[in-house]
Amino acid sequence: MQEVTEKKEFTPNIVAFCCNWCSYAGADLAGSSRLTYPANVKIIRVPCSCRVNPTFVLKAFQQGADGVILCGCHPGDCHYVTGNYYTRRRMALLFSFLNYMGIEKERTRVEWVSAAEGAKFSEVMNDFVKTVTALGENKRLTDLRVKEGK
Amino acid sequence: MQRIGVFICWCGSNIAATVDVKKVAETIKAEPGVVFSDNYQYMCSENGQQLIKNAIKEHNLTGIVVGACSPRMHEATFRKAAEAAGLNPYMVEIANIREHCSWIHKDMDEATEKAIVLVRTAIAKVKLNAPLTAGESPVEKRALVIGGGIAGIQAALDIADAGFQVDIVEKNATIGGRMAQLDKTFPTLDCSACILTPKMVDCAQHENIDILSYSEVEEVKGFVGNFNVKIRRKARFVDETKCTGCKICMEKCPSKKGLNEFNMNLDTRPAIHIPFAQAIPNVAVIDSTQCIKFKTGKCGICQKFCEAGAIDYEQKDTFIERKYGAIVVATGFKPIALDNFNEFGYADNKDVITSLELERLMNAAGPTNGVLLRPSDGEHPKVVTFIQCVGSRDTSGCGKPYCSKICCMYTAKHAMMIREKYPDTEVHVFYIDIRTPGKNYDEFYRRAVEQYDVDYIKGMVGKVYNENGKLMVQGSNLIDNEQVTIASDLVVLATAIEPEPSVRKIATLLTASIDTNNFLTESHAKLRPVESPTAGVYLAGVCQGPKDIPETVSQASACAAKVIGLLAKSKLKTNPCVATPDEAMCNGCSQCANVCAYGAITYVEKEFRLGGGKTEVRRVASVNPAVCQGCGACTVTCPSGAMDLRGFSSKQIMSEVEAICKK
Amino acid sequence: MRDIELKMIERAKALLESGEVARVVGWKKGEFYFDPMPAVFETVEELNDFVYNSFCGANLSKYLIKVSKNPGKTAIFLKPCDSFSLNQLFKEHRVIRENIYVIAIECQGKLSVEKMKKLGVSAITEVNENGEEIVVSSLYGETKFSRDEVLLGKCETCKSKVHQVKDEEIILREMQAGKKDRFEDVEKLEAMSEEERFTFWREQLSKCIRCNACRNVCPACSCMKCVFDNPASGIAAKANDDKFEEQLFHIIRAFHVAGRCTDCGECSRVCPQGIPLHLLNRKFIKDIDGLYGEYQAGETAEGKTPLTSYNEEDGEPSDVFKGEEK
Amino acid sequence: MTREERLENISTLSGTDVKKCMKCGKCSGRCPAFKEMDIKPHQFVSLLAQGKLEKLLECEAIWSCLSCMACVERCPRGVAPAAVVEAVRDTVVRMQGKNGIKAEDIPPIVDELIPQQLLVSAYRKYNK
Amino acid sequence: MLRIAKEKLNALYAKINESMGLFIPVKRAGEVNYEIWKEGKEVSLETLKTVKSPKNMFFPSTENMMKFKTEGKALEIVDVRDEKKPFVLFGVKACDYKAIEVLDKVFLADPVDTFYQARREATTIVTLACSRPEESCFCGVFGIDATSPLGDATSWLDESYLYVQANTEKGEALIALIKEFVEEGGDAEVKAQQEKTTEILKKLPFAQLDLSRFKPENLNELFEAPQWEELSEACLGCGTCTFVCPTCQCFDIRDFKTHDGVIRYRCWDSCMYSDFTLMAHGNSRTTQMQRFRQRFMHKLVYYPSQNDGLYSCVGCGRCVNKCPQNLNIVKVIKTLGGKKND
Repeated sequence: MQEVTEKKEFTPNIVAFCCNWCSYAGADLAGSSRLTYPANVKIIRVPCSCRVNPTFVLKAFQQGADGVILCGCHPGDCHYVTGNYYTRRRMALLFSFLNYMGIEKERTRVEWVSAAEGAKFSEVMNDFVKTVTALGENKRLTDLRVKEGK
Repeated sequence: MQRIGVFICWCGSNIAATVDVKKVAETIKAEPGVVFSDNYQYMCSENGQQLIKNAIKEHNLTGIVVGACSPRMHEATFRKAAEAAGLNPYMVEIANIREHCSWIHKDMDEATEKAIVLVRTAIAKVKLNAPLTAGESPVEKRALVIGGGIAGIQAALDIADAGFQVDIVEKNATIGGRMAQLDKTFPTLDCSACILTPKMVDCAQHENIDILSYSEVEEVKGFVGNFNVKIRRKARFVDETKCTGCKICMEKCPSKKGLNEFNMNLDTRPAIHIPFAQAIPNVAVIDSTQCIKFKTGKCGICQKFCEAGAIDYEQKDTFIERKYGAIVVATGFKPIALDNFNEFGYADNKDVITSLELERLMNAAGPTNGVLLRPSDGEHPKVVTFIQCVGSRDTSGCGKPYCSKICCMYTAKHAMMIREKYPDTEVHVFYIDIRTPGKNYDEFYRRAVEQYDVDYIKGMVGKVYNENGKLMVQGSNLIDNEQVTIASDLVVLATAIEPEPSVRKIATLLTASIDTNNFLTESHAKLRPVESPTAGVYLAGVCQGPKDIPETVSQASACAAKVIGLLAKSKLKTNPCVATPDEAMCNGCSQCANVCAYGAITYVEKEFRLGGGKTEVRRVASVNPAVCQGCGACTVTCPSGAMDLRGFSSKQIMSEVEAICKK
Repeated sequence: MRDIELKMIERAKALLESGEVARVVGWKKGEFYFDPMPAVFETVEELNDFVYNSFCGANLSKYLIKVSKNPGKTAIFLKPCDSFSLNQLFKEHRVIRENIYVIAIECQGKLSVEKMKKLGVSAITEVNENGEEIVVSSLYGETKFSRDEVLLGKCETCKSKVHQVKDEEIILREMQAGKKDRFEDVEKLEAMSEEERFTFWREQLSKCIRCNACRNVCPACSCMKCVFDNPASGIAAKANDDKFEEQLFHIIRAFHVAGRCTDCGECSRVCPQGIPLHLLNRKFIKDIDGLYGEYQAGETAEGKTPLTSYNEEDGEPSDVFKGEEK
Repeated sequence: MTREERLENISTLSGTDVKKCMKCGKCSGRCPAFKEMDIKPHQFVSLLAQGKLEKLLECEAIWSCLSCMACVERCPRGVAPAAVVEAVRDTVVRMQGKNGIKAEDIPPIVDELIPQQLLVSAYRKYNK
Repeated sequence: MLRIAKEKLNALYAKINESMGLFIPVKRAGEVNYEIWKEGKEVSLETLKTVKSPKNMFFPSTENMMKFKTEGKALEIVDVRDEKKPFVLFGVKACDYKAIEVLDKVFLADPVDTFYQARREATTIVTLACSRPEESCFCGVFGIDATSPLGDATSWLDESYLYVQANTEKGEALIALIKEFVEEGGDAEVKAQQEKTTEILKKLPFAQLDLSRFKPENLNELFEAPQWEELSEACLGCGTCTFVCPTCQCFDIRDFKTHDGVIRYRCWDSCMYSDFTLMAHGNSRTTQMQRFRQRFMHKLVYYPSQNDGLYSCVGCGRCVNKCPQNLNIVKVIKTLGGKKND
């Protein structure tokens, strides 16, 4: 019984990498349209989704993030012409690999959100938070030392 | 030791209503490295900026964090303020506590807590910022206008008048665009050609304008101030420099059954033709898919009769490459295809026509010489029914979700013109809503109702069917809660408009973003409505969103002003946030160059000291900072991490990650 | 095998004597029959210690990065699998083709002493090869193995017996590729649940002592300075006792070589703890093949790798999980 | 079931979002049974949107709607007026208790000339 | 001599585990290493060589030393030591036991490494005699008798029994703890095993290695020996030899950033690594040859010259087995050691 209530209280820590031109602007639009999503989503601005190194994703998990989401321009609309095409390959392979290592596939996600898709941004974040919340705390890919409170 | 200053903005109540700004500023004071933290109602205001400037000077700040609106709004503002106070502008970071926090969260505690984390994250980043200096790049004093419609013409004329060279690239054989096809223009009912053609002539005669008709943009390289554009000049099989526009070839051409695109295919034209009387350039073009010479190898009549000797069947597409400092996109629109709307019987009934077809039927230079005759039998229609919103405001997937904006006005115009010219004609208009914002617009529409007795029916048409040669238009009259069926002779569909499809390719070439409806995205919906997010690319006309002629012309002139402002500069500051390799760690493996979309990375052989007096020559990457756009694709490809991105270094991003994850 | 060895020595001699090459990279005798070491031979005399037998499993191509910087041409003996690695090094400009003379050599699959020991043999004093039969003498008696029983793991799934680059060849007998499907083990893991996979890798990686043998032997890991040794990278680490460090190291390493790994299998061969590291790299290879079309790193010395190219029609990252809903 | 629940139920049964309606009337413009209906297709949508349950339940039009789905097909906003009609019909039928026709009752009364579609729609209508 | 029936061993481990920790060879995913015993783990005393040596017990591959806790701008140092728990280290082979002596001379010499010391004092060592040495073993060269190691207690293993004998008070105490499992007997069996093993040890291929030239007075000559270049040619610079070695004792001290401060920890380091003892000016040893030479010179010359001739190699042969490219100390000894090797 107690476990159930504990699970309910769990709020995941979500790191969202957003490209400056589309998704960050999409997040801005979600803001100016007052489309809410949970406060535990925190955005890091990168020039392009292709700037996101797998190391950053792992770093986030190491530091105790429960979910990592990458948002970029829709394929074909990359401000830097081809950046997100590389992102698409890199992250497809990385996420498949993480899952192969036993990391829950729902913890990682890539979404294409244009500057005009504030509503989509908010929907995506709400859905991702919901998914990760259902999954519970990230235990398989975290460095326990970071949380050491001794 | 870092000395960080933190400035929390209230943005009036925009932030302060959901984020306890004072608490944020107070809590942040305890952060290592923070020596100053304050809050203010409007940081972006004169006083707010002064507060920042004073704090930088008084506290010898080495970096500042502004907790405010999106960096897309005011990053530049605060960088300027920092610079004015003697701090490198790149030692500024913005924590977006408005769009990403106060505006989306309702709970004060939650939002405040998040704001603190966002500010901490910005502090973590700014601590690793390095002062950066923008480089400079020259500006090519020439502009490219893509599209020769009224938007392109206006932009080109304005830029050219300011003394800069402009090239207009038009894919059709003449400039003029959609406006050239229109009969009258609302709300003044001026003759469209009468006001457009003089501008076309101005273009042709302007010493600073070069019209590249029948041409398309093939490739765009470079960046603001330094675009390198490859243009395909399609073979028109007529030497543009020789053709005098005498039209003898058109008379003599034996193949006269080509559909006349200019008249919306309502009549025919010869294989060799000049699109319309006032075409600019007034030069013929051969439709090689229709021409007998091209199909059978025999004929050659036009060549025989051309006194100027302008006909050249051997002509091939040629390419020219030119450098431009700025690009204006004005690719315009087309009416949507009506394949999804068989309820209106467009495909089955010749007398169901689109509004643009009606423009040609009403136009003195059109297929009927301006006499309104129905296409099926050439009879004068006695009952004309207009249907509005055909394909507009349609979220079912058949049409377009947006309002096409111009249909209410032109339908009123059409209705009025028919009633004016043929008072014996009965005119009905089915409408959902009438949208007439604009100077003298509603008055115009009311004239149709009040003065010209046009029958406006609120309701939509459910189907149009042919019964004994009559077009039965069945729709609802919502005011009377009736279903009505109007036996009509001509049905005019106010068809939705969409961006000219070629805009997709152009958007890709220019790396300009495009929305789900293929409209080009402007940099900011309100404050930068004519700029594309790609620096140096500007948007005019319907390619950016539905609009009428006055709006298009205003936007085109606004583009011109932006372009002139850009070209007037002798140098541009380049983005200092570019990739830089650490040569000592570079393997020279070429992976980074493989992913660079701009060709900014080359390799050089360099000598390195190994210690003990030994040296080694190694192949290492070298980045051209003027060409690099700072996307960072190369940084991830580099396994040794030798390639990093200034302003968004791996360490900076990782420190942001750490700060966010800290619980 | 001996006949090939003699031919190799003969060619090495000729090349050194004629001055055509300044050095030859091959193997030299160890303390036993089964412990030859990679070696660089610069004189004819040194060739007295030259050896080539079924225990020459080491991939020599990576040595060329360093060795070929010396003046003169370097000759190297390459097994088919090693030739993929060298091609990849050519592609990445780590070795210059003109400086190398490649002698393609026969390989009938290499053997593993570890495997023999795991099968119960210890105190080995001698190994005799009789074609398919391997006779092992030890202080505790004699044991016979079939070649397949004691084949190195990487040779069981040998992907090709075709040399990808060569200037000449010493091949006397027909060679056969591996009998086991390369992706069989990857597929087995894929068929497991997330939980099972996690447990599998946890068990395996918890053995890791972070000796870096896998990295240092890997021809694709040829960075001037590895991110894990570079304090500026933000992920430098030496310790391996925390589970995350092991994961991080192996994930990043696998990602860095993704699309470049030729699947030479050296990582697993050298791991002192017997971790099947090749299954990490092979997952990337399998995914790349499946998502972006068959690709074999090292097949060519030019062109882009799957991660430095793209196709507009590529699938979405979420697509990789489609069709495996459990 | 309370009034609100009933309205909610109709909305759920219809599976359509009446708020999407832009009041163009195309549904009624296309409706072949328009004249037979005391409440027109667009009014079904409008009444449901306004929560006028009684008007919906009292109407006769639910029996004259042909369930031809022309209104659904033509709606530019993806609203399905016929589905609302059907939902109201279901509600009415259910409130009456089970009194619909059974499949086996049909053959004796079937006229060969009755179009198949009518049979199907009749069956939909009367067998809830 | 006491003996314990093999089938009782699991119960015995459980008994020990009630009052102290037990560090013992355990098979995990196909390899045997020392681990903390837990019910259900697969103990493998039969394995001749664990991959890692038992030095982990006293000198763990990673060990937290202290923690800096930050709150805002305040800093606090937190003690995180936890190395005083009593442990039994079970199944240590003669070579590995000798290696502990080598480590003691480093960690227990002034200044004493109190982490090491505390663990060392809290641990009871039970050694296990070898009965099936292999070709890479050469402990005899360093005067070690693999058939009768010391420690707090010594044990022998055959098909049916584990034989035990206490050597110290700690050993006695341990036997008292497990008295319910032991019975008298086994002298003859142990003796027979020892004799048999001794015969095999004599026949081992490396039994006769000559170390005679590895003397402090030959330091310069050995250092300058031209053969190092060839010996190290194939070295990958990995740390396998170091990390499987029972006597290697180098470590690095690093900081790890946590959510509320920094953990300062030490972890094994290897002189084979290019960033070993990295200093502001760079590395003291810039080539792999220098690093390779350092390791073997340390084992065979530097260490003995400071420790009364005690070599810091114990002939366990792990590096012989595990070097990816088959380089090893035996090849060094044979090349540079002395006349007998020629």
